[in-house]
Amino acid sequence: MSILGGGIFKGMKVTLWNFVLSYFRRDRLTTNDYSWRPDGDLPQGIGDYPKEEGEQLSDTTTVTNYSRNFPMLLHDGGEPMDTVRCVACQICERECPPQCIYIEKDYDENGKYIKRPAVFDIDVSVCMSCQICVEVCPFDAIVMNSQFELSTPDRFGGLLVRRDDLLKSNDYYHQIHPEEAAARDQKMAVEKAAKEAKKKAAAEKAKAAAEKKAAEAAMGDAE
Amino acid sequence: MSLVLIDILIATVPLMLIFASLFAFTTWLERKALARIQNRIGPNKVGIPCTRISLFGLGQPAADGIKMLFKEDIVPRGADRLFHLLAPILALIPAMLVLCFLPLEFPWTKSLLPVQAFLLDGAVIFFFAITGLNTLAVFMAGWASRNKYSLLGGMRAVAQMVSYEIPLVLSAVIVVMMVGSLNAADIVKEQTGWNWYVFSPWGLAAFVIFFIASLAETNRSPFDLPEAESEIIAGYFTEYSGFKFALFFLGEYIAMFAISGLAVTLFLGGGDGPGLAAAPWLSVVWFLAKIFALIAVMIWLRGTLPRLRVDQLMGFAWKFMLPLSILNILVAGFAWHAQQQNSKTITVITWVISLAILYGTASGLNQLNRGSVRPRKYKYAE
Amino acid sequence: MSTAAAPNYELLQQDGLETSLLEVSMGPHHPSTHGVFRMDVKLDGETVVDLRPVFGYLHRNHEKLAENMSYLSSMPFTDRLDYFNSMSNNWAYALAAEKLIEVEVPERAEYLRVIMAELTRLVNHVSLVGFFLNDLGALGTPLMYAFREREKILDLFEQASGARMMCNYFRFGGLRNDVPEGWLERAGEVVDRFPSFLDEYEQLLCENEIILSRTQGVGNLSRELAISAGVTGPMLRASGVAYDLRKVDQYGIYDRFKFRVPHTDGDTGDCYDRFMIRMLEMRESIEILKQALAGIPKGEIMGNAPRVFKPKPAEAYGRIEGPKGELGFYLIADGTPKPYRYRVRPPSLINLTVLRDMCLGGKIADTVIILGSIDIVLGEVDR
Amino acid sequence: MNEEIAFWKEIAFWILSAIAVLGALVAVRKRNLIHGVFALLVFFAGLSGLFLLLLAEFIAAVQVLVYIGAVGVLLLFAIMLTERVAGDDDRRMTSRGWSWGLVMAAAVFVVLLLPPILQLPSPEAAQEIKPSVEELGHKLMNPYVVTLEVLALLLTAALIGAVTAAQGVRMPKEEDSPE
Repeated sequence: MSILGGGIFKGMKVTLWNFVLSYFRRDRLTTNDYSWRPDGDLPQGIGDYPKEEGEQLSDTTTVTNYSRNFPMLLHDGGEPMDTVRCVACQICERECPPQCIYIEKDYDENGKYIKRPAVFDIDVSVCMSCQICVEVCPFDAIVMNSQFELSTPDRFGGLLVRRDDLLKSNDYYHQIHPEEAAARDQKMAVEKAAKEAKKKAAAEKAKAAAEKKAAEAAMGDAE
Repeated sequence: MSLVLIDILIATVPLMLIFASLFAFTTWLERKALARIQNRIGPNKVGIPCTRISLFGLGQPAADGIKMLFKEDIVPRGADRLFHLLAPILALIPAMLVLCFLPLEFPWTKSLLPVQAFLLDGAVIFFFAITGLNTLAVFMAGWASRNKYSLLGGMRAVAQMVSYEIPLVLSAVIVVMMVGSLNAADIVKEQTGWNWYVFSPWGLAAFVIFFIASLAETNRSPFDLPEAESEIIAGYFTEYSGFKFALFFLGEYIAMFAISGLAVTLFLGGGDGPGLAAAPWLSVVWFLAKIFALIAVMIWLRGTLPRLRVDQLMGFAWKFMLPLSILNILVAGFAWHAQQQNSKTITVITWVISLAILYGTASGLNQLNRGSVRPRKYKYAE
Repeated sequence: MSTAAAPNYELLQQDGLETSLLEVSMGPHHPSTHGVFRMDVKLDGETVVDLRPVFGYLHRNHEKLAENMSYLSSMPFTDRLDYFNSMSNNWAYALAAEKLIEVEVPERAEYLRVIMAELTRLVNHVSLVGFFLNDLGALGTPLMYAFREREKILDLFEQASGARMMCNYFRFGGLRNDVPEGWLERAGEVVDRFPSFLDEYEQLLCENEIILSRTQGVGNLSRELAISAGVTGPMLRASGVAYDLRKVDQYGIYDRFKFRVPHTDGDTGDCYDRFMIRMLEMRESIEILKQALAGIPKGEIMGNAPRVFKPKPAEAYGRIEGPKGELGFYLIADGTPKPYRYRVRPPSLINLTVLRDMCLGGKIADTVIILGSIDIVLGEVDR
Repeated sequence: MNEEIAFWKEIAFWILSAIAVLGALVAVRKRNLIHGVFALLVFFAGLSGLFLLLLAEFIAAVQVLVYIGAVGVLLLFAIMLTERVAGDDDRRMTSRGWSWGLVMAAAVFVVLLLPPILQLPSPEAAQEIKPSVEELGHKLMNPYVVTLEVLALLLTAALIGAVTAAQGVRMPKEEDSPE
C-alpha cells in the first residue's frame, strides 16, 4: 500500500467525516429520535399517548400508511353488530397458517343461522400478521390493522382479542390505510355493480321467460 | 493529625478528585463520540438523575455509577474468592499511584509540600515500575474466576502487556537521554517554549511508538484482545459484575490518563503552552487539554479499527516496534551529538537523514513482516 | 489421550512438555455465532485442534408443517427460513410451485420480482459485511453504517408488502398487490444513493492493514473441496468457480439484464476473498436494479392462477441464486391441496459443512471470522 | 517538623518490615502455588518500601520493576505452563520435618549472621547519602563498564537460547503460514 499505515488513515478519515456530518446531515442518523423530527407527516402532540381506543399512531415508532400488524373486523358504520361484514363462513379459520382464529356462528332464537359471528377470537400471541386471512376472505370482512401495542399484564386471557375489540369502522380503516381502503372500496363497488347488473339481467330474463310462459298459457287457453 | 499528614492529604486528595471526575466525564465523552462516529446520538436522556432535565446526557456517568452499585455482585462457585476480590483493587492501585508522578503543579500545593513526587530523582522509572503491576492484576483476575474464557483472556493480557512494555520503555529512554535526567520536572523544563520533542523526527517516531505501546498497555482499541467480545466473551473480567466490574473500568480509564499524561510530559512538553507568563496556573489546563487530545485520538481509533490477532500482536511488538525503537535510540544519539555543534545546517541535515532512516526502516520492516498482505484484484465472468 | 490430529497440524506430545487440551464450547449464546449455534472447540493454547459444530437449536419442523397445510399457507413460513432475505425465499417457493401448474407470470410482476430479489441481496450483503467486521472486532461502526442503509431498503419493503422483514409478498403466478405509486421513484432514489455509500464503505474497509492481515490466508477453502462439498453462492465464487444460477438457469427475466459475476482467479479462497466478493456483488446488483427500474412496464400484477391450488400429481424443483447460495424448494404434489413432500435446500447448512476443514490449525480468533465469512443464518440451517 | 517525620518513618519501617516478613512466611507455607507466588510479590513490595525509607529511590523503583514486574510474571508463566494449574491439589505436601529446619536456621543465624550485625554502627548513623541516578550512571560507565558489557553478552546469549528452546517445541509445519 502507498504510505505506511495508509489504509488505516483512510479509514479514520471516513469515520471523522461521519462524525462531523452526523451533526449536520439528519438522514445520516440511523436512529431517528422522533421527538425532534420537524416534518409534519407524523401527528403533532407526540408526547401524549393515544388515549381513546383505536387511535392508530403511537409516539415511539414509525407506523406508516402501509404497515400491517394484527387483523381487525370491518363494519360499515353505526351499530357494529348489525352492519358487520363477516358472515362467519370460517374460510379464514381453515386457511390461517398458525390456526389462531376461532369462530362460532350466530343463531337467532328459533335456531336459524343468521349471517353473523357470535364469537370471533384471534389469539394475538399466535398470529404472525401474515395477511393470508385478508386474501382468502370473500367478503372483505377482515383487514390488517396497524395498532401493535396490545401487551396486557394478564397472561392467560389477555392476548385473546375478542370480537368486540376486533370490530372497527370502515372510516377508521380509511384513516390508517387510505390508499388500500380506497382501492378495496372501489373494488367492492365494482363487484356490487356487476352483481346488480347480473341480477337485473337475470331478473329481466326471468321476467321475459315468465311473459313467454304467460303468453303460451294465454295461447293455450285461447284455443 | 500532624502537619505532615495534612500536607500529604492536601496533595493527594485533589489529584484523586480531579481524575475521578475526569473519569466520569471521559466515559460520557467516549459514549457520545463513539455514537456520533456510528451516526447515532448517544446517551441524551439522563440529565440530573431522577428528574426530566436531560442536559445532553451528562448525568449518564452518575446513572452508571449508581447502577453498578446496586448490581448483584456474583462470584462463581469455583472461583478463588480472595483473589477474585483482590484483582480489581490491584488493578486500581497502580493506576492511581502513578498519577502523582505526573508534573502537574496545582497552584495551591506549591508552598506547602516539602517534596513532590514528580520531583523525585527517578520519577520516570517509578512510573514504568508501577504500571508493570497492572499485568499482575489482569492475570489474577483471569486465573481467579476459574472460567476458560477468562483464563484465555488473562494469558493473552499478560503476554501482550509484557511484550509491549519494552518498546514503551525504550521510546521513553530517548527523551531521558536527551534531557539527561529522569526527573519529570527537568524533562518539562527542557521543552519549554514550543521546542517539544514531538517536533523532532526521532521524537515523533518515539512518540508514535510510545502511543501505540500505550494503547496496548491499557488494552485499548486495536489491541483490546484480553477483552475481545467476539472471541472470548469479555476476557479476564467475564465473571465480574457490579462494583468490581466498575473498579476494573475505573482502573482502565485512570491507567489511560496516566499513560497519556506521561506521553504529554515526555513528548508534548507537559504544561507548556502560550499564555503561561500571564497566569502560571494555565499549565494545569494545558496539561489536561493535551491529555484529552490523546484520549480523543484513542476513542477515534476505537471507533474505526478492528482487533489484531494474538500472534500478529506479538509479531508486531517484537518484529516491528522493538527494532524500530532500538534504531531510534541510535539515531537520537547521533542527532544529539550533531546538535552539540549547534550550527543550523548540521541540525537540518541530521533531521533529514534521521527522518529518511526511520521511515525507510519502518516501511522495510513492514514489508518484511507482512509483504504478502496486499489488496487483491478480482476477475469478472460475463 | 487421543487427539484427532488435524490434517495440516500435528500436535507433538513431546517428552515432558505435555500440555492438556483446553476444551471450550463456544456455546449456543456466544456473542458471535449469528444465532443459536455451538462449536465444541479443542484448543492447544490458542490453536484449534478439533472443532465439532452442534446445531439444531432452532429446528421448527418447517417441512413437516408444510405437508399439513395448503400450498399458499406455507408461503408466510418461507419468510422465516432465512429471515434476512424473505423476498428471495418467497420467490424460490413461488418458482417451484409455478412449475407444478401452468401459469403465466405477467411482465410487471417479473420485473418487480427481480427488483425485490436484488434489493434483498443488497440488504443481506451489507448486513453480512457489518457482522463480519463486528466479529473482527470493529465495535459496531461498520455495522451501524450497514444498518443505516438497510433501514432505507426495509422501508421500501414495508411500503410494498406491509412488513419490513416478513414480507409474504410473492404469490404463485405473480405478486400479492401492486407497489403503491411513487414507490418506484423512491426505490430509484435509494439505488442511486447506494454507490456513494459503497465507495465510502470500501474506503473504510478494503485497504485497512489490520483487516487485510487478519483475513488473508485464513480459512482457506480449495476449489475441489468447495465443489465436492456442494458449496454454492459467494463462497464458491470466492474459491475460483464462476458459477451463478442467474447466469446458468436464466430464471425469471435475468437474461434481459447485463451484469457480471465477480470471482477469484486462483483455486483457493480465504476470508478476504469471500468478504471482497460480496462487496463487488453489491455493485453488480445495483447495475441490475438500475436496468430493471428503467425497464419496468405498466400492467397486471397477478397471472390467472386458479382460486384453489390443487396441482396434478407431479414433482418440481425450483431454485434461485439466493444471497447465501443456491436456495431450492422440492415439491411433490399428489392432487390434494396439500403437498405430499416439501423439501428446502438450505445453502447456509451446506456451506457450513466445510467449517471444520477451514478452521483446523487456525487460532480461536480465526474460527470466529471463518464462521462469519460463511454467512449462516440459523433459521435456514435448522429449518 | 522533622522529628515528626522521623516518628512517622519509624512507624513506616515497622509496618513495612512486618508486611515483608508476613509475605515471606505465607509464601513458604501456602500449599496453593499461585497464592505462594503472590505472597512472594508482597514480600518484594515490602522490601522496595524499605529501600524507599533509606531514600534509595532508584533501587526501590528497580526492585519493583525487576522483581515484581519481571520475576513475578516469569514465575506465574512457569506455573501456568506446568499441568494441573487449575486447582490447588493435595498431592503437593510440605515436608513434615519442618521443626528440624527451624533448628538448622537458628544455628546458621547465630554462627554466621550475629557477629557482623553486632559490629554494625547504630541505625542513626545511616545519614542521607545522595545516591542519584546520575552518579550510578557514571559509575556504571567508567569503573564497571567491563562487567556491564559481559553481563549484556550473557543476557543476549540467554535470550537467544530461550528463543531456540521455545522454537523446538513444535515441529515446524511443512507449509508455513504466510506471516
